[in-house]
Amino acid sequence: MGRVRVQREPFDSGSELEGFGAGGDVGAIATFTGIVRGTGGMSRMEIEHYPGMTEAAIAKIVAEAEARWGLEDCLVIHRHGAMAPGERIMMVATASRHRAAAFEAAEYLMDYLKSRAPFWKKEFGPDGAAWVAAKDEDEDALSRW
Amino acid sequence: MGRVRVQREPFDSGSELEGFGAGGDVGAIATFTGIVRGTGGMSRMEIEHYPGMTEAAIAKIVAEAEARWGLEDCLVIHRHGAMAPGERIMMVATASRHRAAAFEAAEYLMDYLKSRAPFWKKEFGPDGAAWVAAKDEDEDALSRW
Amino acid sequence: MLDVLYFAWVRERIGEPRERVETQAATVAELVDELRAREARYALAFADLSALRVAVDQELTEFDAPLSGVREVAFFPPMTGG
Amino acid sequence: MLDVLYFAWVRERIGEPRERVETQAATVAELVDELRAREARYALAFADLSALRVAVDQELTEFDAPLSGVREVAFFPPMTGG
Repeated sequence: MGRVRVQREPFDSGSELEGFGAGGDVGAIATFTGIVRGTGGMSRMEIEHYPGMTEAAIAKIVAEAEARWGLEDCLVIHRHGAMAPGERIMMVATASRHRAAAFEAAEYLMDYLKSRAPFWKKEFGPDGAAWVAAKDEDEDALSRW
Repeated sequence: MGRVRVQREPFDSGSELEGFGAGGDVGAIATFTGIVRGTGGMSRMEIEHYPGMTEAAIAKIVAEAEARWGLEDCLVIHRHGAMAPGERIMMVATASRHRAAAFEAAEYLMDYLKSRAPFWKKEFGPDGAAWVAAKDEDEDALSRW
Repeated sequence: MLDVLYFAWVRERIGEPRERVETQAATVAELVDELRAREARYALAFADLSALRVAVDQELTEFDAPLSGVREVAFFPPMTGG
Repeated sequence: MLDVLYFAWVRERIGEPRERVETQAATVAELVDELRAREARYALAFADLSALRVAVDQELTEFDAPLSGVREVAFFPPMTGG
């Protein structure tokens, strides 16, 4: 049911959400959009991923969220490749009957995408390039689910 | 800083979010959209509000969220008047550096808008019209903040 | 003189959205007692204060709030926004 | 024969994104030992297993996972999506 897209191209949150949740018994839509920050003079970010596994890993996370919160609709878009500060990296959207389920499912998707979907971020700044280190708090965030 | 709009007219979530958070140090945007459900054959909803107090009450809630989570941007749109199932009732959007703040601030806004902004919903269905009763769980939700 | 406003089913029970009220009431609770004594529709609307909320000059408050200097009092059921 | 894939800084240390590996290793850990013994760049990439994650046939797993029937093994640092 949920839609998953892994792509190099930029996307537009507004047009992606046209018709989202339509036809379901939807009272609540939550979305989250991740954006490249220009912190510390970072000039660009590159995201590497694991073609094949990426789509399957996200689909599994989506299926778990749909089952657990009885979602009426679900969307995940995640980019890879090069992007500049201000560009959208990814988005999730969840549609459900009530607001608590929509919010919780969106947070669950984000927590699992952070630590369980095979993406790796590399930042390019004035001091050169560096792989973004995974944060303990991101791994810890999974324990709440 | 945050924008508050109380209006009778429908709105489009996508175009409302154009430029949202631009110029700030934004890594995360969370949104929530509330939609009229057609449960139980409900044919329309009417929302009454308290002109003057409504805008002030929402602005106060927004100011509290901005201060508490250091938001980079914040938007609340809430409609009043008549609307049909499937129409958007309201939306909130929050922009911040990190995802936890964006999600928490959006949930805070929703919890307070539910119980502290002067709106009253009336549903019109096959058995006539009825004012929507406030739920204990909505009042209880405030205690987590 | 006070502007007294009613919303949602309070408005429907009283039959009008607002009125000017001449009162010496010192608190919201005293104003409610005066209104209740007027007519059955007021007594009905104010039958159960635990089902009502009150705003004084557009700020939510409690029924023991003082009315000195106040211009506007509004009565309504618990809010159902969002 | 296995396809072995490397991502992010593991790929950079080893110097290629994938290779075919002839091995009799029974587990991922045994495969890692064989690779470490090859050349310094492998020893460097696999110096600290706690900093690595492994997927077998595109499913996250542990280093004691068996390799029987497996076609593809991937090594990479903790993921940083979202």
